[in-house]
Amino acid sequence: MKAGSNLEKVFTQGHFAVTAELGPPKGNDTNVIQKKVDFLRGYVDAVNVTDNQTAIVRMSSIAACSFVIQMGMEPVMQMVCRDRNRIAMQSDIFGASALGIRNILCLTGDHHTFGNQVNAKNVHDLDSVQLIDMVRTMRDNQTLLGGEDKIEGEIKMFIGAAANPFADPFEFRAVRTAKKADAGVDFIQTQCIYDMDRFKEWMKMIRDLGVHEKVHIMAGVTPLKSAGMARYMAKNVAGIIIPDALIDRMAKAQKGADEGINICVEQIQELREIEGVHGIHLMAIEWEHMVGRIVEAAGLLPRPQVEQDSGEKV
Amino acid sequence: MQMLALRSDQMIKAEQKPIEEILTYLDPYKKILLSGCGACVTVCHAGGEKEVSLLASSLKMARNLTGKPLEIQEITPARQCEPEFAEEIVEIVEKTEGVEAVLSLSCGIGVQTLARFLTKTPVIPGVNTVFMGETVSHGVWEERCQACGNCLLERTGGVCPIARCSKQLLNGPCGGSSKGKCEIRQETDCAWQLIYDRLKSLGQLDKLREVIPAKNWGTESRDKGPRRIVREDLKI
Amino acid sequence: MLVFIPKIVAFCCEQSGVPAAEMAETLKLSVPANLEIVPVPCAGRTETLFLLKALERGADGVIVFACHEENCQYLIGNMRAKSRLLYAQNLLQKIGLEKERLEICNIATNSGVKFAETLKDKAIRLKELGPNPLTRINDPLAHANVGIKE
Amino acid sequence: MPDLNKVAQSIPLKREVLVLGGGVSGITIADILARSGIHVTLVEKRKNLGGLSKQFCLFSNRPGDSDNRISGKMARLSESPHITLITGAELVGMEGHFGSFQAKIRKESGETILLFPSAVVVATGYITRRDAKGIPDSGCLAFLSDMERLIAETGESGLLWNGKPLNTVTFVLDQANDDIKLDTSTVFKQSLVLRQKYNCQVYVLCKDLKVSFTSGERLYRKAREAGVLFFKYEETPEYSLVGDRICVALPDNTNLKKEEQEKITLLSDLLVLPEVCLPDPEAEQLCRILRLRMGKGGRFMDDNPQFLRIRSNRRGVFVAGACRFPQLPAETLKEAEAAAQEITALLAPGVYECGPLVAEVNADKCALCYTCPRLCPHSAIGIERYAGKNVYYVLGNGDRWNAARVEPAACYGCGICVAECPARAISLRGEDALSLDAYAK
Repeated sequence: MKAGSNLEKVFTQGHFAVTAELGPPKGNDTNVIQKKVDFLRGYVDAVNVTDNQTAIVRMSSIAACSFVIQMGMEPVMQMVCRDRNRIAMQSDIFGASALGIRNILCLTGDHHTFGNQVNAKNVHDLDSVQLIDMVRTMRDNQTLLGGEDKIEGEIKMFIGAAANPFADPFEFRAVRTAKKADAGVDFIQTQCIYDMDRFKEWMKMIRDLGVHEKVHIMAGVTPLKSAGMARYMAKNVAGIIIPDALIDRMAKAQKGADEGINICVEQIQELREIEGVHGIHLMAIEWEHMVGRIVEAAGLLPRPQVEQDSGEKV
Repeated sequence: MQMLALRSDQMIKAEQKPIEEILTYLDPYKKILLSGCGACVTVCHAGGEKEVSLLASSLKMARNLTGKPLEIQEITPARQCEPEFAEEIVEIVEKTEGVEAVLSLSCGIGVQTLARFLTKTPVIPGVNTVFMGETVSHGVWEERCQACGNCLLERTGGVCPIARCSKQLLNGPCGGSSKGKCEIRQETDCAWQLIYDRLKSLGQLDKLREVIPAKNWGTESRDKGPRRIVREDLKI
Repeated sequence: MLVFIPKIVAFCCEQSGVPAAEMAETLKLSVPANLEIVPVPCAGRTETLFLLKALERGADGVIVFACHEENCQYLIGNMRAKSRLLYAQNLLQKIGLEKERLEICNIATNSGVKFAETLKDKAIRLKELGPNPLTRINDPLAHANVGIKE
Repeated sequence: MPDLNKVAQSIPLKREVLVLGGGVSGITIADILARSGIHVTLVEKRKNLGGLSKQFCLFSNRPGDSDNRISGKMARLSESPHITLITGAELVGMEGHFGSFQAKIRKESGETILLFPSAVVVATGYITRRDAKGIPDSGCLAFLSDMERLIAETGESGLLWNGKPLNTVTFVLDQANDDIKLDTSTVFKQSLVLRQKYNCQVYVLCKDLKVSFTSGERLYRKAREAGVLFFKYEETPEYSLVGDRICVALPDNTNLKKEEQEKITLLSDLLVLPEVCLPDPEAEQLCRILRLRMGKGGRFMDDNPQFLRIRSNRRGVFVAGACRFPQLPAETLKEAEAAAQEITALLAPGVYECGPLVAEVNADKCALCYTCPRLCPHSAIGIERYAGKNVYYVLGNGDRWNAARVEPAACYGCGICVAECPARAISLRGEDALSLDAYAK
């Protein structure tokens, strides 16, 4: 065991993992976290807590993760390179580890101009690959980045990162994931998948590089709420491809939301069959209450109960 | 091959400050010297003789409209950022009666060189020094180098991700690279797409497989104050 | 009665503006009284500075007579003149002068009538706009144009 | 006022001209120039002269028509002492200006030849492509050049296509090209011969027939009188095969009520289409070498026909014939004559007196910003080395430095560079400085 988290155990015991996303409140209202945790409890193996996603200021990921633990679920702490330099990041990882956080997702971070602090200075002292390398060094060598400085205590983190098979240049996408594997990543979650052919092509490249044997790949899915949302995402969100056939299907449906969930369930079933896919990551944006329904319909319940380490509360 | 540019200092790109801002700075003065610069800022049409004359005319009109006329002496030395040129300007300031301030259309470097020699006269910047870059097409300039002090271009096929990637990523494009463009703006090329294409055509794609470790930004940040280059053999 | 007769400086392209002016003269068309015609080999010769200096030196309005678009003898002269004029208009607004004082007019060699009409029209609009504030402020009495009896 | 005579410069002119392209246009120009004693080097990319006239001018309804004259000219070319013919060669570089060009020609063998012409004519023509999209694959399709050859080679006997007698022919206009004057004139010429000499049934399909060319109206009437049938169509006709013949179907447009229109079907032995006319793909490269402005759609100088028929944006470089846009042979001939006359007149005095207005760079002030060479519409400005004192005394670059330089022979004196120079390093020599001084200082 590298970190002993629930998610790591689900993977190592050969189960098909399920995680979902949780956006912290745009303030200090912990009820928001409570509500979302209640929706997700029992349906997922860990909750992915975002770090100021789309550069909108929210409660810090580390604090929100701590509340998630208090509320009885396991968090995956997202950490982006946009807002902190390596000093702040390492110090936050110390704190997170002390608070019992065992999973970290290392991300570059959305560009700050998309958010509500457009005049900020973006940091990007490290990029996501370098962040992975840093966390691995802290965990495996028990030293700080590039230094001999020994860490007091023990950092246990199950390290994740993202991959986007739908961005360009496509030929480089699997290689970039391989670089993350080289840097020491344990699991990868992908951008939401709608273009199944392209995803399968990417997975083939991943297998050719042997990456699927080193890391657990979680396929990202987002249920579509309406044809309008599908069209908007296809047109305006860089790095997301939604085939026209899917948009047509949404447009023709009586109830768009139900059709979106049906599509999502079908996608999960198709993704499970792909060699190397070890789990799914559900990004139900402000639709957390649908996660249970989707997971159930996809036949992913009940979630496996893995053995807990003695003396360690997760 | 003919060597084309013997005058080398032309990479700095600047743009004139809003005239309202310049007027605020000039408010206390009745007579100024307006100094352009014949090098970089001439090339990027921000502070050459043409811009000096245009700004002088505009400033005079603006001040006349407020009933507080401004006298302006115009000058455009070949450069402002070498001590010898600055000394010449100092001489002119001292010889010309009543010059209370110098408005400089040179880059931030020229302003400081002048300020070093003009101990008693304020030097006011008239341009914003924006970046070091190249001409994309006539009238369009784009940043190319951030002077990080630790050039990576050999590994990235001659395209700098520090100057040209919106997130300064060193290990490949983020998820926002789509059809060769950066997600932040449709007209911005994804630097990593450019790097990928170039290394591909050079047959050097294997360079992208290597993880570039965390960069030593010490060459760029103020770890020892302003950066300094010393060539002992050249010192006089 | 004291009447304001605007001073107009017209930069005339020798390929179009100048012949049009000559045509207007041949046809004995009346043009505004206080007009200065400055011939330039091509509208593209008109520097941005010319436009500003004309105003700085007391003109109430400036007009550039250029060839019709896509019809410049020198291919791009009229378009360059146009973009410089737009740039100068922008400058004027920032320093508190009306951008309407600057204008470009595309004209053909034989358009004597259009030449005269455009100038007359410009004079009327300048009258509405009033004298160049620079002359008014500096030395109201020295403004040669105010005080001519009509 | 400065003394205009004093500042004017004379450029000596050699009676040497380089003509690029050995089609109708190039041949005609070379022929006229040579006859007035100007030495011409004619460079043709292909092995043989004649260009597209070998496809489209094979026969004529009128004796002594253009094609005959072309062959006459071609014969004269090889005999003329004033003409050097270089085939299988192309222009790969050109320096210099009007009066003193240095052109580099490369032969297929790799050998390069350096020429020093006073003027250059571009007459590189256009290319054609056979586009049979949407037509069923069979032996029933031909293009205008095929028909031209067939008629020229047949003589008095009956017309045969693929060994079978040709009785019915359908021409379809308006599909291949936007400008159909050339196609229309060829179709008129061919259909008249088909009808009158070989008694074929001829159908011509068109959208809007354009007859605005020399004899266009007359030929149309003649064709109608001879029994050629014209059909107007709007949407692309339907093509199908019926046995070994081709069927073209279109709605009957004579009935104005669309819903009541019946379908007309025309059965014929052969469908004849015009070739698609395209700009030479090498035109762009040639424009770069010659520093000419590229017209829209990849053609030479077709954007300002009022001023620049024959002339280009550069003094001493002329553009003639179909490389500007597809044109009728008659138009090409007229244009070629005009170009030749203009060149003859230009070179006749032996010197070129520069215009009264010439831009001049103060090399001391030039910042090498490249504004003027980029902007000069006449490609009259380049960056060159000056010998003399270096303004940058601290740099110690010896006695040479670079600055922009205006070639007086190429300058038209428009003053665009003067107005744009950010260093105000350029002035117009010969300009009445006094009238502008009030606004320039």
